[in-house]
Amino acid sequence: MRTPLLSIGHEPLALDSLIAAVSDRGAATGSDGAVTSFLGLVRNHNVGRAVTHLEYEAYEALALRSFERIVTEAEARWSGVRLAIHHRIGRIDIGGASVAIAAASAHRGDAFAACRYAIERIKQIAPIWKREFFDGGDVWIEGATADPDDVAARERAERVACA
Amino acid sequence: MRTPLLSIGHEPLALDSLIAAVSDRGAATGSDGAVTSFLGLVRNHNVGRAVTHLEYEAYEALALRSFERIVTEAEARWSGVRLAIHHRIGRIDIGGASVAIAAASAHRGDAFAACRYAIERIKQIAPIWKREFFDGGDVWIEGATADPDDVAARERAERVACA
Amino acid sequence: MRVTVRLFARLRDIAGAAELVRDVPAGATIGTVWAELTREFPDMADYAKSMSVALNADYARMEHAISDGDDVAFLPPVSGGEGTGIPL
Amino acid sequence: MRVTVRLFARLRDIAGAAELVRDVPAGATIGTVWAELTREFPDMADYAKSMSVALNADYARMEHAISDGDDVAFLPPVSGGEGTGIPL
Repeated sequence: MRTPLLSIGHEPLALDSLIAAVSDRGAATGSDGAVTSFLGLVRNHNVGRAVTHLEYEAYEALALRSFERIVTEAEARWSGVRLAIHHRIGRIDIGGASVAIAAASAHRGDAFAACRYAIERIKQIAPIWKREFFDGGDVWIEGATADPDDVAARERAERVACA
Repeated sequence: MRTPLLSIGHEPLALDSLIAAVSDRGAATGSDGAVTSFLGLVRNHNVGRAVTHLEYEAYEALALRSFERIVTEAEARWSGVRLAIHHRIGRIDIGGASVAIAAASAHRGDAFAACRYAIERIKQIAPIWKREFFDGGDVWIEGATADPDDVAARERAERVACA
Repeated sequence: MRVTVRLFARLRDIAGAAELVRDVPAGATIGTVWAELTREFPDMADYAKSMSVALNADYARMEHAISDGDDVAFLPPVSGGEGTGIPL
Repeated sequence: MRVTVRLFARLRDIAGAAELVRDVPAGATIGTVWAELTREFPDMADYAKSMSVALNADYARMEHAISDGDDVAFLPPVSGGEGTGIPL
């Protein structure tokens, strides 16, 4: 079964399958010079707290649409780039990967930029939340107000991606 | 057998083993938030030529020392970053990976920057050459004069890594 | 009109439910649903400024009119991506 | 003094050998070895400006003095990394 480019699920992430997914898409075969990837891992500490594990929750249908939007934005910005984004939900222990991204392109600069852009945008607009369990309690981590039409946020992501 | 952080060899590259190698090094376990990676692939065309395959050749002892130097530079620049670099030599067909890099760090910005820096520096100073075989002939691809003490080149790599 | 209300993360915790079914008057907007909710669960009011809303699994605005059978979601600030969400 | 000369890529092609053993006079530098080589293989002279040199598997300069048993390498411009070396 071919790995989907975009997915959300409880299973551990397998970066190899994302890389295969962005590398074997039709006409682009053989023209790619670079594949970059990103794995986001659960860390054992956060703002001074000893973290034991995280639990991720997603509004799955909207999260997949957000990933589609991010891919569309990246393809428009970096021509010929292909992206795969898989996000894990449920309990993830320390060292486990919560998100995996792969980006393929003819040129390495575009592959790096698109990969970085994708993680920045995921953090801005994907309806995914994490609950942090630490020694002594737990807390919902709340970051940005998700607004895909926020132009300033999008420009910030582009700037960080430094294409 | 534990995967070495740095290697040069004829075997196909296995990115998973590089990621495992940077992720499980001692005291850092659990403190990493991000692992980035880069795969350089053999493309089917170059400056208008239809490429059939490449052959890579290395001065292996010096190339490994160059990788060590790149790691030292990156660790000095991005504190706490760990890098793995594997370069393949010999014949590599279209779509095959010639170089694999993995970078682990507490923060994603550092992991992206160190990974990008590593590939830029490899292209500047690693004594590795490629011979391109295309329809109608073959040619040695010659890029930069390798000079690890060239400060301008190093600064260029840092700038591209955009830390 | 009857709508399904979806709640996530701490909003779900406050309501004690991930999904609620509520009746709303004709001409209601997402804002109408929200106003009802905060009367029922006053702790939710803290999120008035920071949350996002979605209508039938697409981001929407509070002013958006809703129809019978719609699916309305209220979303606390998001924190997907890697580990502990440290910026950069 | 006797030194081993290592050649790579097109320099190896020009010489038709990856390794040569050559005798050099006392006080010789890497530059002395290179001058000898280009007399033997004139096509190599094109690389005088663009190549790098290494002494015992470490980058070095042409002025570097060599000792008996040293290993001297001449390196054409490099092109490692990904695929076809397109910048950026």
